Amino acid sequence: MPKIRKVLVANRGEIAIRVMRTCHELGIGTVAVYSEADRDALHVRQADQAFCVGPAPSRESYLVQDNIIAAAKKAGADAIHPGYGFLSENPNFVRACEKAGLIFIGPPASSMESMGEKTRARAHMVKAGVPVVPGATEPFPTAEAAKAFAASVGYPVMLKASGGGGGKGMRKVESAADFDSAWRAAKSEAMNSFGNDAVYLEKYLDKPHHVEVQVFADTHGHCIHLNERECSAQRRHQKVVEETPSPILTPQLRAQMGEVAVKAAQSVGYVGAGTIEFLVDASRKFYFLEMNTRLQVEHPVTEWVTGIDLVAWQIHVANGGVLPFLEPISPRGHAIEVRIYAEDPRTNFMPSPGKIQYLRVPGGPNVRDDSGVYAGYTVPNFYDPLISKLSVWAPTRPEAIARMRRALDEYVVKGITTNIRYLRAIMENEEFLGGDYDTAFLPRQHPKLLGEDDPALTEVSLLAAAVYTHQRAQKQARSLVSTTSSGKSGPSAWRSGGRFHRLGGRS
Amino acid sequence: MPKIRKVLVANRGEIAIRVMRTCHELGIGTVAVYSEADRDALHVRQADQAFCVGPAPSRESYLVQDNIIAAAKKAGADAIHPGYGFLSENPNFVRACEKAGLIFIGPPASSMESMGEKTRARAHMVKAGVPVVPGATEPFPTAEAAKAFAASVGYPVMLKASGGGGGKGMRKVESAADFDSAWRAAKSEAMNSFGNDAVYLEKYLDKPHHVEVQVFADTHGHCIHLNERECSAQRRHQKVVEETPSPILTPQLRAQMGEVAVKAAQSVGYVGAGTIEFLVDASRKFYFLEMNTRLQVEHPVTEWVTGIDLVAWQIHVANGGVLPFLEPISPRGHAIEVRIYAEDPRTNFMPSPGKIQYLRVPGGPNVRDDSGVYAGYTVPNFYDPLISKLSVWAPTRPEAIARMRRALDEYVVKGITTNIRYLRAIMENEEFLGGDYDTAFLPRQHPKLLGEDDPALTEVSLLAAAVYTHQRAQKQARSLVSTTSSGKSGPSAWRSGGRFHRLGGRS
Amino acid sequence: MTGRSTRYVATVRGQKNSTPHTLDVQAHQGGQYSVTLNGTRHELEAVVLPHGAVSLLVDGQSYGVEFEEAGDDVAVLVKGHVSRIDVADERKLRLRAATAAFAVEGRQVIAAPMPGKIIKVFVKVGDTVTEGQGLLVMEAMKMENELKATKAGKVTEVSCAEGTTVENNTKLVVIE
Amino acid sequence: MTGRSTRYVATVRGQKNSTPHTLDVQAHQGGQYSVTLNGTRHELEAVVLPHGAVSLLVDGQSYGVEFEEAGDDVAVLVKGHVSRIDVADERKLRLRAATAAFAVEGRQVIAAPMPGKIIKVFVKVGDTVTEGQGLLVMEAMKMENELKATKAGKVTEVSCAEGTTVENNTKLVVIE
Repeated sequence: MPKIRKVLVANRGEIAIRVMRTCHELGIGTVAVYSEADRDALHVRQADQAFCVGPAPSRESYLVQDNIIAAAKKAGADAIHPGYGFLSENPNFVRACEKAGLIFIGPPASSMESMGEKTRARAHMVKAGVPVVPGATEPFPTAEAAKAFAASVGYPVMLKASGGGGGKGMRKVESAADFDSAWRAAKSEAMNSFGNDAVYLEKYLDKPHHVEVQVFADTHGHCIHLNERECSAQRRHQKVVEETPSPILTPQLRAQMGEVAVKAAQSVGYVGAGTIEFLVDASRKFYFLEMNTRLQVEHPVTEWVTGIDLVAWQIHVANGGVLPFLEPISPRGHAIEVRIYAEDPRTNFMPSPGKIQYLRVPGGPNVRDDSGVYAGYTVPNFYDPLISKLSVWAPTRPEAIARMRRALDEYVVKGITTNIRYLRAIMENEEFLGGDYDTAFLPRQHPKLLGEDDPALTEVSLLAAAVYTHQRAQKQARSLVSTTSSGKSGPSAWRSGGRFHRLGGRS
Repeated sequence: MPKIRKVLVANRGEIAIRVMRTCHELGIGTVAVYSEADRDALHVRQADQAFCVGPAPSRESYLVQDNIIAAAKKAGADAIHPGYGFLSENPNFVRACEKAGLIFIGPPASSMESMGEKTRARAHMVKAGVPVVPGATEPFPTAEAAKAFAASVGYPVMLKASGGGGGKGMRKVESAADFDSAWRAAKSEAMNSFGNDAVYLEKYLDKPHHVEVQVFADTHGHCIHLNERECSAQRRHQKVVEETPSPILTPQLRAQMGEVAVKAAQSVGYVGAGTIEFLVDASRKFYFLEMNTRLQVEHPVTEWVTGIDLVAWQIHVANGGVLPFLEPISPRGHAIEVRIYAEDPRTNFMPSPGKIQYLRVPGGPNVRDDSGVYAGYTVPNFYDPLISKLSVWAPTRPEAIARMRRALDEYVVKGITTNIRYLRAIMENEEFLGGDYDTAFLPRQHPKLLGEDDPALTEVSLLAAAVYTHQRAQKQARSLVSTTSSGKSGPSAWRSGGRFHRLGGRS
Repeated sequence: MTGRSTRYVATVRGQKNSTPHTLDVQAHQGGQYSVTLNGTRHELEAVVLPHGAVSLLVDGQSYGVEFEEAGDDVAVLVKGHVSRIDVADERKLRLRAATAAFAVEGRQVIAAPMPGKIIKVFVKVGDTVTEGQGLLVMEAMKMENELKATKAGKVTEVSCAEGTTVENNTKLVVIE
Repeated sequence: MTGRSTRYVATVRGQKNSTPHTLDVQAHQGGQYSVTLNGTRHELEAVVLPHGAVSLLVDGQSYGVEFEEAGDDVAVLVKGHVSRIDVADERKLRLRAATAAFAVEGRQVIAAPMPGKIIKVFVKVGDTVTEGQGLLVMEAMKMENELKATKAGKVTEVSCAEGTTVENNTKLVVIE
């Protein structure tokens, strides 16, 4: 078996850095690729080598297979790690790597194809005896056909992009009246995101939880699961908070879902790290949703409770190694991850690219920061607004929540608006604390999560504003009196520090 | 039992922040004290309340018991956590807290007294049947008496301050010729550090390892040990790297030492977190060295492998709680800590206070940073040069070392000189990798640890210097030609960034 | 301790109950102040940190505070809590009283909240819109974002076209 | 790609083998350079980061580099490796050749490497010292630090007294 000595990471941001960290620890060389907008990005400096693969838009750089493969050949890399997103679930890219003599760190093209398109994946799962959500298995040619089918399974229904993931091209439809606009929006988003506007639909379940199971398979026929992640805290089908263990799973249910997940992976000849996503409804029935045939954004929580470095396992399996453990591992303690986005929850989560003036990440016991940014970095406008994943571990869920609150309180990002305060509010929300929060939790609690005024802090703000105004007035008076006395400034050189944006909403 | 609701932390720097982090997670209010030099220190902002306790020198602020207690009363604190150093091992302070109706988070004054003075501690241990290093048990009145005794046990010998710890007032003496100057130095350092110049001496052991055992006792008569820490990587008796498990301990030896450590703690009626330090010689005999009656600097490695928050346990025990576990806990995986100091290894570890221009701490899986500084902070001249403790966890020792290397490579501190590169060299040193490094390891390997020139990097430096010079010359030429054309600067605005100090040694 | 004190009248913007508060500020040495708010005296100490934030002690309570000037107001950020406060001294209050008669209701300008691409424009000049109605869709950072009318009115200006890229703060739509 | 190139001669200080290296630098657009070192041509790309460091790509190899001007030399920090390099262009080399005759051996000035307190002074004016001999003890950050002579010679100046506090870079002892 060829030993992997140098890995090109076909990605950017935090996940590129995450993969390079493990390579670095394993003594494997790293190659970064970057778009013209990313020359000063952190992953370029983290790598041993770096090559430009095109202009800022992903379609002209990170998605151009030929450029990525040319960079790998030029650098002398023997393997490519795709991260998540971009080319990570593209079977043509897997084949292109193989043709170029490069190891693709991920599953074979064939399992990707079986699981890549949702309708095909559903059909596979039905055949393998895995429970699926009631709905159509084929994309609908026309809005009318889809609408008729929706009426037959009953509203609410979910529209989903056949070629997609990550919440893009998904729409919940409450009633026939909303169907047409939702259909149009889903198709257009699907086309923009995946270059494929095929959309199918499913019945919407009652208070569904999004619970996914991490699976891992090697090339020797072994496949195990590494427990679940609860990912029901979603906004527009974009995960915001993930935790493990799921607060709603019994050991029996965990074992059952794990077994089904392994069966699902094996049925498509899976190899490497994969995730089987399920919906678990109010009666704790679970249904196959989709399989992500790559490393998941939220993999750190699994790493916390198992002690496993999932990227190291990916490389080990790609090298032809046997899985280090062949039995399921009991989770140890509890882990939570939150996604810190450059976005403003008060203005409908509007992205807020810009320059990070100051950054201080939390530290201390059992806090992990996976970020792709640094102080002074300008978050560009072209890519995902995820700037950091913050995760914590503690022996129990309440302790983990308390730790996450503490860590969020320590996190300082100046210059751009982030969702840190919103995440902090989630960690205090009664429904979240209770543990039984379904996928509608975030939209339902939205007004509460934006936070309320605290009279004690308002008083402090009044005092601070008065002193600030007073100091400013004094300074102006002084500078009017003696503009010539240089060198000696006042006792405390006040200045309006870095900007904090969108203070009072739009005006 | 009174419930602790608000804790004053009678300390500064990383340990004050460490303690406050746990208080924050437990919902306990925090009160900082600070000297006039520390108004802008991080621990002042980390706390809910903060009070000034005097001028910059510790003797006039952090060591003034009345000021600390007055601040606690003013703030309405019900307990005081002393951290390490300062008042943490002062039984008079414990009594003063009790008198003021404040809970001291630590052992009772009586156990502190039994263990506080080294000669008394030795006598106690001999009585309790704990093995001790051959030597005198009383301070010597004169240099002559001490010298005579040294001759009787045979050189080399160790001089030690009776009232001290942390390597201050300790001197190894190789032969009679060096005795007088070492004696003077030890006494003067002891007086400066502890206000007590009593010095005793012990036989110096063959290739001794410094291995210490963490013990924990509650007020209900329970006492357990939480395994050992290997702390042999020392410089002037100041620990630099700590790890657990110790690479030289067998499970049998671990169990034996743990048992003896518990016996030692129980013999003095100990309560709370304490550490029994042992020397383990080449034949793997172990000898009691001293007991530290407080939280240890290097406690994070124990937290990594046990999952326990030791500060939370301290507060729990101070609240009268029963130890959460009553059986020894098997260590899980391997943890290493390094101490990042503001000092220059190339100039005999000269401290380097100054302003931190830029700071980026490492992240990713299983890396923990406990620092007391922030970007823009000026490290003052008055206190210990420890700016951060970096620790990592991994399933095995080689993986932990690889992870520490990676984390140190990511650590960026600009503006002041640190020992990061020196620590990095330790992580590559053959003797350290072998695991059997004794307390003379760092002095012995010193020249190697300063690092050698790398021809490949020299070539990069040459290329970089040429481009830098070229660019500078072009800029000068441009500014000579047109000083009036403002606004439009060159394509790449080069500038000599933050300073990096002491580049070529002194000149 | 007995220096001259200055009186300010401060109003918190956007609150249901926006009674003006009276504050008397007395400056001492070294960034220390005594401030009386609604009859209660507080001791403050303010230190500017290297990154521009202010470490503020209020009667021993420790806060990290940031300030931003927002027109005539001061915006204050403390523990993630943002208040926009109008602070006026007596001269300013008198000036205001004199010019109050000239105050007019402002028009609503929808500006680009970030750089991005205009995907869709739903309105044209002359349209009547209701509060919350979608005006246009922008794409930035791979997300589509709908900009909505924050009050009802008539569209008097549309200064962007579908498919074009706009900078931060570019005026897009005006409603009156 | 065919712009004019400039020749430099660079010497690494403090190395056993300090042969001068010849470098030909050719600047292109956008921070890109071709540099020929000892006959091998390298493609470089340099980008200045917000905190002053330079992200340098050398034939696709990625390095974070920092520069500091140290007298006539340039000090370069790359991956924790510090080199002090003398880079001269042809004009500078000619100037040097002309003035080489006037070069003298410098005296040794021991300056305070940090602010601190002088605890002990071991030497006085007129003393002869050997390389590595202790000159004085300073205390800073709770540690006592001995400053030593970096070459043999005679003490010509002692400008500090025991018990006094000195600032960073204060001249303490001069040896000639």
